Amino acid sequence: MINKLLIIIGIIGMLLILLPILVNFQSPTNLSALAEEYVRGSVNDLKSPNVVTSVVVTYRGLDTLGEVTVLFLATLGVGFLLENKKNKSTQRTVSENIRTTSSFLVSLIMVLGIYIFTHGHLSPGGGFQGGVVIASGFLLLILSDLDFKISHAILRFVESISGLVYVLIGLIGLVLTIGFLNPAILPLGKYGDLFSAGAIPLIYSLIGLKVGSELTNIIATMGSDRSSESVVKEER
Amino acid sequence: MNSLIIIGLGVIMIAAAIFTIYQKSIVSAIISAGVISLLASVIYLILGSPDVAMTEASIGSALTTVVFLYALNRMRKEKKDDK
Amino acid sequence: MIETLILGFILLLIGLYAMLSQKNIIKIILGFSIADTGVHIIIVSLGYLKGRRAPILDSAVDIANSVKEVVDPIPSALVLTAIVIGLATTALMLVFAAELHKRKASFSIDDYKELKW
Amino acid sequence: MVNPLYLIIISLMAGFVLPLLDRVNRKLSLATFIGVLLANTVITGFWMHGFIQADLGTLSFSTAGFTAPLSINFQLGILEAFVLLAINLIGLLTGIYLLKKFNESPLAGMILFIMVVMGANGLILTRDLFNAFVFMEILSISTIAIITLKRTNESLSSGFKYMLASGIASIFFLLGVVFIYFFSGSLNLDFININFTDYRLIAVYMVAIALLIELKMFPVNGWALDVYESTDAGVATIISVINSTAIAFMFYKIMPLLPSNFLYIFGIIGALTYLMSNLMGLKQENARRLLGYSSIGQMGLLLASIIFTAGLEPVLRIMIVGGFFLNHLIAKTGLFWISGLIKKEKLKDWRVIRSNKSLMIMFGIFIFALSGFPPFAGFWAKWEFVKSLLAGQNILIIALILLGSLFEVIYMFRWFIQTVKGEYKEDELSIMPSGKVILTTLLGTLGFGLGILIMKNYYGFNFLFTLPILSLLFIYLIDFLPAKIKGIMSLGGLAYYGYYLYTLVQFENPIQILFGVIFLVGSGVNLISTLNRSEISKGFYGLLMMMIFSFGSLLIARSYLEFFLSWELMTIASFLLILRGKNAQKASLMYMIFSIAGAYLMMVGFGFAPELIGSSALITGLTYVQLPLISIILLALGFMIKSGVLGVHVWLPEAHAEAEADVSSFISAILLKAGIWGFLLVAISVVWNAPQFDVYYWMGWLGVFTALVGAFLASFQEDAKRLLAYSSMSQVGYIIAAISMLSHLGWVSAFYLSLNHMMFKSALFIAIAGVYYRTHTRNMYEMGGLIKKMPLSFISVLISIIAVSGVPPLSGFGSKWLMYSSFIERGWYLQAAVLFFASAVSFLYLYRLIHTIFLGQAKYEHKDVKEAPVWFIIPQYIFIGAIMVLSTFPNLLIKPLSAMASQYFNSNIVIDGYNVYSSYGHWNGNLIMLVTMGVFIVPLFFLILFIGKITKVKQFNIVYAAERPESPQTTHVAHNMYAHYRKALGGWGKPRIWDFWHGSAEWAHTMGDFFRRIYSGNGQTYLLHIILFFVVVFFLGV
Repeated sequence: MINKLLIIIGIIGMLLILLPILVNFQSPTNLSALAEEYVRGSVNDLKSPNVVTSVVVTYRGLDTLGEVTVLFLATLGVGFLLENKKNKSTQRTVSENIRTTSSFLVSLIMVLGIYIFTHGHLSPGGGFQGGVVIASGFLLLILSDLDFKISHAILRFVESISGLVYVLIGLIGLVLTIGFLNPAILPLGKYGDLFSAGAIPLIYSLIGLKVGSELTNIIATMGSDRSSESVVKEER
Repeated sequence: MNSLIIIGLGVIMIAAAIFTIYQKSIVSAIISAGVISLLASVIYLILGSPDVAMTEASIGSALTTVVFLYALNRMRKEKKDDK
Repeated sequence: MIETLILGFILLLIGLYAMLSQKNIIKIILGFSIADTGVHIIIVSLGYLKGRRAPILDSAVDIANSVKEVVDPIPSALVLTAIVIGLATTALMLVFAAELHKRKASFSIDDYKELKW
Repeated sequence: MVNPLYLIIISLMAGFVLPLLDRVNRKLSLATFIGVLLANTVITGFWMHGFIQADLGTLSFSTAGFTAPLSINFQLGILEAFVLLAINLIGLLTGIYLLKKFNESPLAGMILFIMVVMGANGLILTRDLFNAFVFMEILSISTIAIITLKRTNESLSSGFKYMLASGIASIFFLLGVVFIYFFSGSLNLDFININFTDYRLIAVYMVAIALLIELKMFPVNGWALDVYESTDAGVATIISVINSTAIAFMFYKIMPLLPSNFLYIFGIIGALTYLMSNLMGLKQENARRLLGYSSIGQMGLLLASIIFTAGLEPVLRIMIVGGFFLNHLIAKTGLFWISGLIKKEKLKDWRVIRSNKSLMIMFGIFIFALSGFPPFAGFWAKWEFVKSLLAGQNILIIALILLGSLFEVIYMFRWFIQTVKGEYKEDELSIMPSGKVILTTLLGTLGFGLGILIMKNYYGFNFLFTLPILSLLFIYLIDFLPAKIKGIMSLGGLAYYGYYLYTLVQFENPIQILFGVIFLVGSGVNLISTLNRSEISKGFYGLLMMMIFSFGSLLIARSYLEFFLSWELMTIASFLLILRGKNAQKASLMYMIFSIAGAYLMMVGFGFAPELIGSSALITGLTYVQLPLISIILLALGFMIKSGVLGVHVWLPEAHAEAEADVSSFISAILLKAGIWGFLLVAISVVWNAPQFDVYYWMGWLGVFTALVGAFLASFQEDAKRLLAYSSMSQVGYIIAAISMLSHLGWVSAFYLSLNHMMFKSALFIAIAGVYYRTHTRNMYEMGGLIKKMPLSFISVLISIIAVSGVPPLSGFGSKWLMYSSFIERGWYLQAAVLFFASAVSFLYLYRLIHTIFLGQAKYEHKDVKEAPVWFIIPQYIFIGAIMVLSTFPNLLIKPLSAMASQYFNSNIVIDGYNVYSSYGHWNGNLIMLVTMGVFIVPLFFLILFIGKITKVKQFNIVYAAERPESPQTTHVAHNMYAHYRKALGGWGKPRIWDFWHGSAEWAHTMGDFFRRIYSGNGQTYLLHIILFFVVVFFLGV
């Protein structure tokens, strides 16, 4: 009872603390100086129409690298905690129709995913969204095709290599002394083209691959069954 | 117009959030939490952030829900194994 | 936009309330997820400027005058990162929950207090 | 300068490539793992080197080819380099420590470890707030995941709790950061230039609270304790050291954004965390959890020091914060490592550590370091911190911190004593992996070396002040030699040291020479008794010489810090010496607690005192300094604790009784005088500048009652050493009272008694040591009739007790006579009367001492007892000889003493022998002496006349009536000898003071137990704590 009361007090207190922000909130009429620079710079310096992409991949590229790392860590953590020993098949069956349809769908989904992350600098979306789309394609495969086994080795390979190349691209910038993760290591190209904005599409593609493989890894790890024997063994 | 849409969406989202808390069935709760994310992505679109909208729709609503369901599935299965 | 800001705060508080009051560990994690969504909505609302459009400078935008036409790209960029991190956190929480459940077969957080004082 | 981005790049590349390498070969990935950590350390080491070589200011490194506000930038200054080097080094060492574990675990462990270090590095380097958020997430996610390296129910549930707490913290942090951007238009710390007032406050508040949660502040830290308790030792190390440090550094970075009233509150929270976690630690029995409490406490201290040193000059600030940081870093890493080696949960099971000598020494080093003893970094930091807090009038913070520190000392030393003295069974012995032991030893040595480095380089201490430590180390090296050789070497060293000190101080102040005689000559003679040790006596001489050299340093200390340093070194040495006693666990713990409490009082007292100018010894320097009243009271109290004044004397009988026989005489005769020396120093400042007679009037009374109560208590003891201990307390009471008179004659008598007491109490303790050596008992009723067996000891005891009691013609008469004269001259008649009564009481115990031990019926079991060994006899007779000489030629001593006192008092009193001439008339001591002697001589003649008529009975010729009682000795008159007096005292005979301290200890433990109940173990409760903390602190601040 006291507990409930304290919870209510806590939440109301939070509300009281946050309220002044709402009361004093004024929707800004102008961009902040920093945002203006980003908007201008995205066009002039990076030749990337999608300002958000410019910010994510270039200006705040270190954040994005960190973000990829967080996801990587989560993948590791999930794998570390679950430590799958072997997969046990379940008694579910899937009709042949679904299997065929889904394999057709999967190829479409994959193409979509790749499209999203290669066009990250031109249109909404990018590596993360594309990566998720690819992961969802694999998810569909896992759900529909029981015999489908994702090779963790391949996933890990893709994950590692894309991550490594991502860091290496950054490193090239550092070695060329133009800055870590500077996309200008590749020609900036013509504004609005697919192959423009320097290394942004490349980086976003790598992010897409990495995120896709990481998420697939998470799903595959969590979805796979644990053999009940191992549970019994550990409890002893 | 936008305000009206947002208020409408907001009411649904808050209702879904409350539903998530008080729903006995965990699966329904997970789904309704996914709905919140999905509606949030609509809001992002209205707020001029299509990138965020895409991300929220794919990660926040779809993937998170899948992960939740998988985790739940794992737990349920173990319960069965125990019995 | 103030409406979405309010919505974000409400979701945040509902999420926190769920984390504090629900005994089921899955629901606690759901609470976190809702609170996280609330935070994301708050961030995006802060970057919104009335009547402006997405910061994608394609042919529909007057590039020379772009700073007067688009919303703030920074909060969007931050939220992108935050969403992915949120997913990572949620996934890890769920795995912990699953592993805990494996050992005690209980969903209640009250059953996991071996260590105290 | 290497771009700091490489720290991140190397770690990330390794993280990404390790899964591939591991498929090839595990060895390869282990090598990569260590390689990365090594590279980090080397890079940061180069930075540190570079910054020390040249003043490079702070360097900024931006990314993506754009400058700071546009892109994320890293900042590298000497501070960053220092912290990074420290944590990367610990990362490397802990990586090596965990290598075996990682080899057996899945690869993820290694990658997660690298990522923890990388997250910490990034968090320290980045100047961008959102980037800090990302690194914080990297840090916490990798930390949480690596907690499960040890897979138990406990570690999983604690990891989950951590996850929930850090989830909420990251929500706060993220929201705060975004609001900061919204209000200020920037995310970069260098470009945020608005004040976060009124409704904007919430932005920075959220960020700060998130950091406080991650820093595990009280009360939002329940989850952290669970984590420390349940996870692997190596992982606990990195959480306690690397993770926490990075977050604390982040807090330091956002400090400029916080309004001052909130900073103050956060500082109090830090200090409160230190206090509370140490208080709660009192009740802890699980070693790992205890370390957790201590870790959290140290983080609180670190936070408080970061906040409250904000206004200081950078070097001093680094001294304080860096000192606490390094101290925590090394001590806690070491203790966690040892906990991983011991593999025992319960504190008392740690005694198996005794099977590994070097590990045990390291354990001691870490405990002493953590408790803030010199020469470790924490000592200097605490000293400077208290000083700077006093300058800022932050009394509350000092109280919180010192109280917390006292609690920490209590549980740490209780643990240490339990461990070092606890009996262990052979089958409990465990073989420790030698690699890890070497690693731990390396770390301990590093901590020790760092402390010495600060001592030599920052403070530039004279060689003499490092001598105590050096002598300990040196004698430890030659410890394999037989005790006699070491003893003679010590004696030789001491003789030279004494001579050297004499040449140093001979023209400064004669009082120094007097106390030099007490401290050094007294020690030298006492040292002879230790030559009786036939075994190797490992460690004994090192500690003894450390103590003696610290006495010497006390004499010549020129600044408060030199004095305090020597004082603490003396405390360490004497504590360890007492601990050597067979059953000295309780005694040594009490000694330590009281010493520390006294030391803290002194520390604050010194902090209030005005700085000294000049380079002369304190005794001269203090003459020109006017101590404020608060300083006088605190310092006097601190010194009185060491002298065992009534109220704080409870440690004294225990320590005297339980110390080894030849150590007790050092403690009583010399160590107590160190307290007197300090007390005198304070009085000197008072006399010259502004007589605070009011305070000293009451201190005089305190001394008087100490003398009285000590005498009574001594009379009721069965244990000879305890009797002598209380007798010492009583005598110290006289000295304190005499000094408190602040008069010429009073001081002369105080000096006289100090020297006298040193001699006769040494002789008595050594005599009793000889008796104990032969009879193996300290209970006096178990002895008797030893006069025939040990005549030499008897004579020395006889002469000593005559000297104590003040019966003419021996020197004791002089001291008593001068004492009463001074009291009367000063007008303290009532005090004189009470003291006179105390003297009468002292006859009771002195009679008991000589009667029950040497006279009367000999015990059958002592029929083969021989005279005490010659090594005990020699020093006794040196002292007796000295007493005799001084008794015969009183002017030899009294003249110089009078000269010493007249430096401070314009007195028209002239002393000649025992005659005191003043303007009021004169006291004729010689006459009184003759009369008193007559009183004694008449019965003596009477005895001699009738002695022939006494029937001689053989000592063992006794016929027991009826049956032999169960415990025959207790029926003897010597047992409970003065029971009737005790009865007469009624309620006053109860050990009230003892009960008081006991009750206080009990109360503290109960409070600790009460407060720790908030850590219910439920993760959700911890979340509630966080939310309420967030709300309450906010409203407190607004």
